[in-house]
Amino acid sequence: MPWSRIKPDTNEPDFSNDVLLDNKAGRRIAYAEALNEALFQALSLDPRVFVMGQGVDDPSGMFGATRGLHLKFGADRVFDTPLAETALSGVAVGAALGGMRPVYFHNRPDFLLLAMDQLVNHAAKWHYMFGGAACVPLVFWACVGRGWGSAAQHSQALQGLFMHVPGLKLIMPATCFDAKGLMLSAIADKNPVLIIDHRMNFKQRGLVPEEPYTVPIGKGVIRRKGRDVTVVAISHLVAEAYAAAQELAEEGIEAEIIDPRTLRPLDEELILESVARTGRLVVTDTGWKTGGVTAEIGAMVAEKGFASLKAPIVRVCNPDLPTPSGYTLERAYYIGKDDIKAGIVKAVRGS
Amino acid sequence: MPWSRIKPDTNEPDFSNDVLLDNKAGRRIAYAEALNEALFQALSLDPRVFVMGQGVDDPSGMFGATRGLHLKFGADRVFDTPLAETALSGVAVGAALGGMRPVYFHNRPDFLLLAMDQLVNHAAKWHYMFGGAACVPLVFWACVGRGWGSAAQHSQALQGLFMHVPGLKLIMPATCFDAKGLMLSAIADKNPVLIIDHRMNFKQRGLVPEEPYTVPIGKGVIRRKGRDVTVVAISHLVAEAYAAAQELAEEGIEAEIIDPRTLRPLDEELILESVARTGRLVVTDTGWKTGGVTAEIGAMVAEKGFASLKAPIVRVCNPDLPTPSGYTLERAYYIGKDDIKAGIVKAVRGS
Amino acid sequence: MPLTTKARLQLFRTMLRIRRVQERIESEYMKDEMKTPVHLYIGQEAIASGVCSSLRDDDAINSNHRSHGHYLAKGGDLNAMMAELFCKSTGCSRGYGGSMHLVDVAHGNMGTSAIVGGGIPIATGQGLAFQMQKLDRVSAVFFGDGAADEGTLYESVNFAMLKQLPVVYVMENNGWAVCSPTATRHCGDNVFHKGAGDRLFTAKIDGNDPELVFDTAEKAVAHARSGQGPAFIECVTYRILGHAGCLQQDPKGYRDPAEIELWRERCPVCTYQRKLLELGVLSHSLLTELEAVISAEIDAAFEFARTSPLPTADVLHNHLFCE
Amino acid sequence: MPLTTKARLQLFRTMLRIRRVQERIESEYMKDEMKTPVHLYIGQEAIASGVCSSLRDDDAINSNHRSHGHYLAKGGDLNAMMAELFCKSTGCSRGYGGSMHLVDVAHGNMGTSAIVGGGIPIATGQGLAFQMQKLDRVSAVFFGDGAADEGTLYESVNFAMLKQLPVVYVMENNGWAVCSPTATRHCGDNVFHKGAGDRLFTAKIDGNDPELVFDTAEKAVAHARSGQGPAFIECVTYRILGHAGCLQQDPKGYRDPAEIELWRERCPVCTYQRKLLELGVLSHSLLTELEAVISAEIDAAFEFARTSPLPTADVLHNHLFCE
Ligand SMILES: Cc1ncc(C[n+]2csc(CCOP(=O)(O)OP(=O)(O)O)c2C)c(N)n1
Ligand SMILES: Cc1ncc(C[n+]2csc(CCOP(=O)(O)OP(=O)(O)O)c2C)c(N)n1
Ligand SMILES: [Mg+2]
Ligand SMILES: [Mg+2]
Repeated sequence: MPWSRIKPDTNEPDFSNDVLLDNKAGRRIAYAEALNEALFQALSLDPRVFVMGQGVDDPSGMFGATRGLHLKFGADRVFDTPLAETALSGVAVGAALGGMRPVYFHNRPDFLLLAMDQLVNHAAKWHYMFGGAACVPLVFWACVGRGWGSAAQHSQALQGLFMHVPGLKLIMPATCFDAKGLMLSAIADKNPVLIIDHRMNFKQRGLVPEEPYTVPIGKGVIRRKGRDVTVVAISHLVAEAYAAAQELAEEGIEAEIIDPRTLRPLDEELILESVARTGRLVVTDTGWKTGGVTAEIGAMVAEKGFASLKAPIVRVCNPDLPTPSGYTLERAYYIGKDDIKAGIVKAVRGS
Repeated sequence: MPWSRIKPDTNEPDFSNDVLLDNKAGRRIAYAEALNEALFQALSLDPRVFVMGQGVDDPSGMFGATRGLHLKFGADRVFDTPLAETALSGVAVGAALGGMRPVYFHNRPDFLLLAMDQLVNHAAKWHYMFGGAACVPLVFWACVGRGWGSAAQHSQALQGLFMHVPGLKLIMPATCFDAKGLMLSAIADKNPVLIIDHRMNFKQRGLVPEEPYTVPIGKGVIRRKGRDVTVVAISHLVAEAYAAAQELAEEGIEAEIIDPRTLRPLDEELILESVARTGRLVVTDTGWKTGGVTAEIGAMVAEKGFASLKAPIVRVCNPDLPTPSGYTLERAYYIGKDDIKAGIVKAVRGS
Repeated sequence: MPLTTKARLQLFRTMLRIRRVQERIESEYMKDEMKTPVHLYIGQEAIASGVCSSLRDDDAINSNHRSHGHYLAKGGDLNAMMAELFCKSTGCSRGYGGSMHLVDVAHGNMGTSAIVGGGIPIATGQGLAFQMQKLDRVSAVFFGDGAADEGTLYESVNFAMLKQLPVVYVMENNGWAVCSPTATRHCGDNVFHKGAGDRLFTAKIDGNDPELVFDTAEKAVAHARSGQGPAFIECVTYRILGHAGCLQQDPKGYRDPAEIELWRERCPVCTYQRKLLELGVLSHSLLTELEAVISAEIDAAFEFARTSPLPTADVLHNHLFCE
Repeated sequence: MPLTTKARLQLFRTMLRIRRVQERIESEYMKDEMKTPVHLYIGQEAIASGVCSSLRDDDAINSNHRSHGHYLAKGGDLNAMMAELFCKSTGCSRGYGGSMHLVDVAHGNMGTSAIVGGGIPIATGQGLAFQMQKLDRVSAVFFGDGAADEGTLYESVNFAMLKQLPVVYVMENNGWAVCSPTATRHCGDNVFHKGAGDRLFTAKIDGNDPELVFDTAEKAVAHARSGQGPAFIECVTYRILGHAGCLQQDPKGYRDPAEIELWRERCPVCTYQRKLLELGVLSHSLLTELEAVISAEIDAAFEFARTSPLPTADVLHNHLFCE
């Protein structure tokens, strides 16, 4: 598929990534490789870990993320599944209850809609519903399939749905470093964790230490310091927001870019502290606007950080429409650097 | 089941319901009867309308809403279904495409999680995905099953999920008048509409005209005028908010109560106009807080009505937890009049 | 192979105990002390009792909204169950779950879902976990004819057959899902009976005959445990009381009274009792003793439940996540 | 009953046309003008052609991601399809849908879902609508062996059997779902073959034999149209090219080249062409003419698509709701 042409290989921006600085130096590898390395290490280190999903043993290996794992760990621990997302999600829940640590690759978030009953009615509630008697350590993974006419059913960024579900942890990494570290954290977590990746991230390259490490779930990071406005950006939009901020610096606007990395639990403190300094908030997300991630972050600040706010919050999202397929419509549909720039300017200058 | 004991028969408060005032006088009937009458009339007036769902021909008739319909209209037009929510939701989509007007009673929102693929990937996208070539007029219905130990899987108020979905209309009536008028509007609509009712409403009695009428989808209503604070309340919380406001009037706080009736499309104008007058916003919803309905309404006001806001927005919701089953825990879990009162006081006095 | 006297008495005791517990719940339900929806198992006791008798302590079961019988037959603690129904913090789920969400980790009951069909894939996954860990444990799952409407059954059985998982699917066909008879929901016999015969141990049996259930289950469990793959047992039975709550709360008129009468006569507990008395396995004095022991146990459990503390608001936020 | 010469030629023409369209798409795909994922139907032409020949114009079809063949066989406009692949506003879905979401209301193709298994219940519902309106229309649905993994199939077929709906389920078993062979996903033959025989017209046939497909479909359609209920036809076939895109984009190494070779020899278009030539139904001159007509038609369709206008940003918000 020519998906790959929608975003060529690039290096990540040189974020001021305090997490990485504390660590040993990394090699520059691709996002998919970082994920693959995390899975490789998790499978090596913990015999309870296994990887399942339609196509995980394909030659393409889930855009590279699962490539080669079945050859190393065998078909018992890395296996293809029938196209039966509803029940197989329950199988993952059951396997977790039976002592295993399943990692279920769901390909695209669109298909997770078939897994909602097991994810929301079962996995997310199990620990609470039994007063703590049992737990469901599992990882669900999906990758937003934007681009190349993927259209309405193959490109949805559905984090706005999942962010609403208590009992579920929701992760959306933006860097290669986090892709690996958060995958390892998710697998180590005793609770259901959903990781939503984005195809636009898959070909970027960033610094990743070789040894296994974890990135804490629930901790965001400031990717760029700035005094004028706080920009909370999700997933691949962190890079877009960063580029927007670099350009705006020339116009004298200094935007602070926050990458929450985890949407649930959300690092509210980090966001509120930043807004306390800047007085302005832009939130940008790869999903729909209404009732989505930007709604929660915006409302949270209007509730807990109102006193610092000097201007209306600004939300920069894809429009509230199914994704159209044609490229001219796609172009009109998807937001990027320029939309974020406009949003920042609006937050700072009022229009 | 002793569900019924959780809320005894009551009359609706005497809302300043401008809609009803324009209409002929009504009789005082129960909410379930109003719904039943709407279905009865829709089935009589339009041969394309039919009612399906697990238990619609039960003696209990879906808490009364569908009672007796099958006797009048026959098993062809009012029929029980297998417990197969995933496919049967697609059957409803197909029936709509085939020229019918299905009304699918899903009992509880919890079970809609099995229908997400058809609802979100199919029904909501069909018209747009084909550039307008086909449309899917259908009504899905579910009733929040709060109370009496319904616990985590039988009591969810999931409107926070559905409000995020473009292409879907989402209705949550609060009065008997609206229950009937919005059901008739939903059935007449050419698009997929989801109605989420609440069991706490089912035994209330209100004025309902006998003849068929519609209530416009997307139009909210002010249930009580007030100068000090705008309270947007959803579903059965409209009555709770109203009671809270009446009590607070004695303390000199005049709250304006808005019942949006439709969550999608949302009557943003009505809310913004009110906030422009009051400068303060409380939003209260029967669902979870994070990423839910109050997030969207709060963020929308912080975005479009920021200039009028004099104080932090306040969100009054159930905590972000699965519903516990025991009654002491339920009591701690569910919000009501007193929580809304506290929220209003906080919005007005700052604590 | 006929059962030993001991095994027969054990089987009967399990059934009788479930019956008496259910009867007591039913008779006390209108007091509104148990503020939880209850789905009574009266009429279906032979199934849980027969199947669980064929399981080891470390085998898993998975169940559904009508779970009291399964929980007890697998060894669940009666006090903890009653306390759960009374919404107490001494309940098996600490009052967070209620009647539809029983749990008993010590006996392989890892928690109960009240979403119809929801437990079937979970049980399948437990079977997968046992297979992957090379344990010789079996995962059994109880579900109704209503759950057999759901696609999760098809998907799960396909997967279990594909992977030869040690899962025993026990369908309790009691003829009804709430007020809907099976005939309005099923196209005929469940397709697995005929469709998958060569890859799946299948049987359709009288679910009111405890020895037949035990016998069939024992074969199915042996089949699954030995790595030969899953088994599917349909047990034909009847729910004698209402769908939920106590009888007077059940809607009237959806079932033919004659049908109920017929099945009351086929009551598994009475029938088996009669048989064991006739065979001399059970004596009247032993029966009286049994009844007394069970009755005392139930009294004690209700007392325990009634006097146990209620969970307080300050624990509301506990247990959302496992630390 | 052997087909008339006219019917045979018609059947062949349909297959050949689908083949040539697919080939042209494949050969032009790397130019990146069609910015849409394409799933080519090469190797499976006999199925869409045979089944649709048995349908009336006002019968419905429902399809899946691999829909070009179904769309064309049912009478879909080639220009509108190509324009859709070129993302143009003259496309059948005005450029909102792309290759996976074709629509042709005039011929009963009410829109195509790319969610595997998503179209099956929708087609079932269309059958329900026809039955309720007492129309003698039939609803046919094409889906792959991958879709047969999904519970929606089980639920849908159960419902269709229960209500005796006029639905013809056509499973195109091409042996693969992306890179997963059927054997890693199915427990054996689809359970409907044996399981539901008495309530469901079922057949498992060579899907590369267009006359056999037509013949079986005609019987199935007659069965459904006459109110005798649904039918299930499994057509065994093969996807000769890659899962998506053109061949050079298909991952290497997941299929045995010998397997592909074997099926290339069993190519339904070439085999049927050879047969018709041998039987004298088709002459070489007629074939040349047919090829020329089709080729010209394809040229025109590509030209139409290339020169059609692109949708502009101002229509982005149209069509969310039907007014
Ligand atoms: C997915 C889902 N749909 C509907 C319900 C409501 N419901 C609870 S029990 C029940 C009937 C189940 O019938 P069956 O599986 O035969 O079990 P039985 O009650 O007869 O023991 C229904 C419809 C539910 N809990 N879950
Ligand atoms: C529910 C769902 N899961 C996964 C996918 C991704 N996917 C698209 S086509 C396909 C393979 C389908 O195989 P099959 O039904 O046999 O059709 P074929 O491609 O062989 O024609 C998959 C897995 C999807 N579109 N929908
Ligand atoms: Mg039943
Ligand atoms: Mg296939």
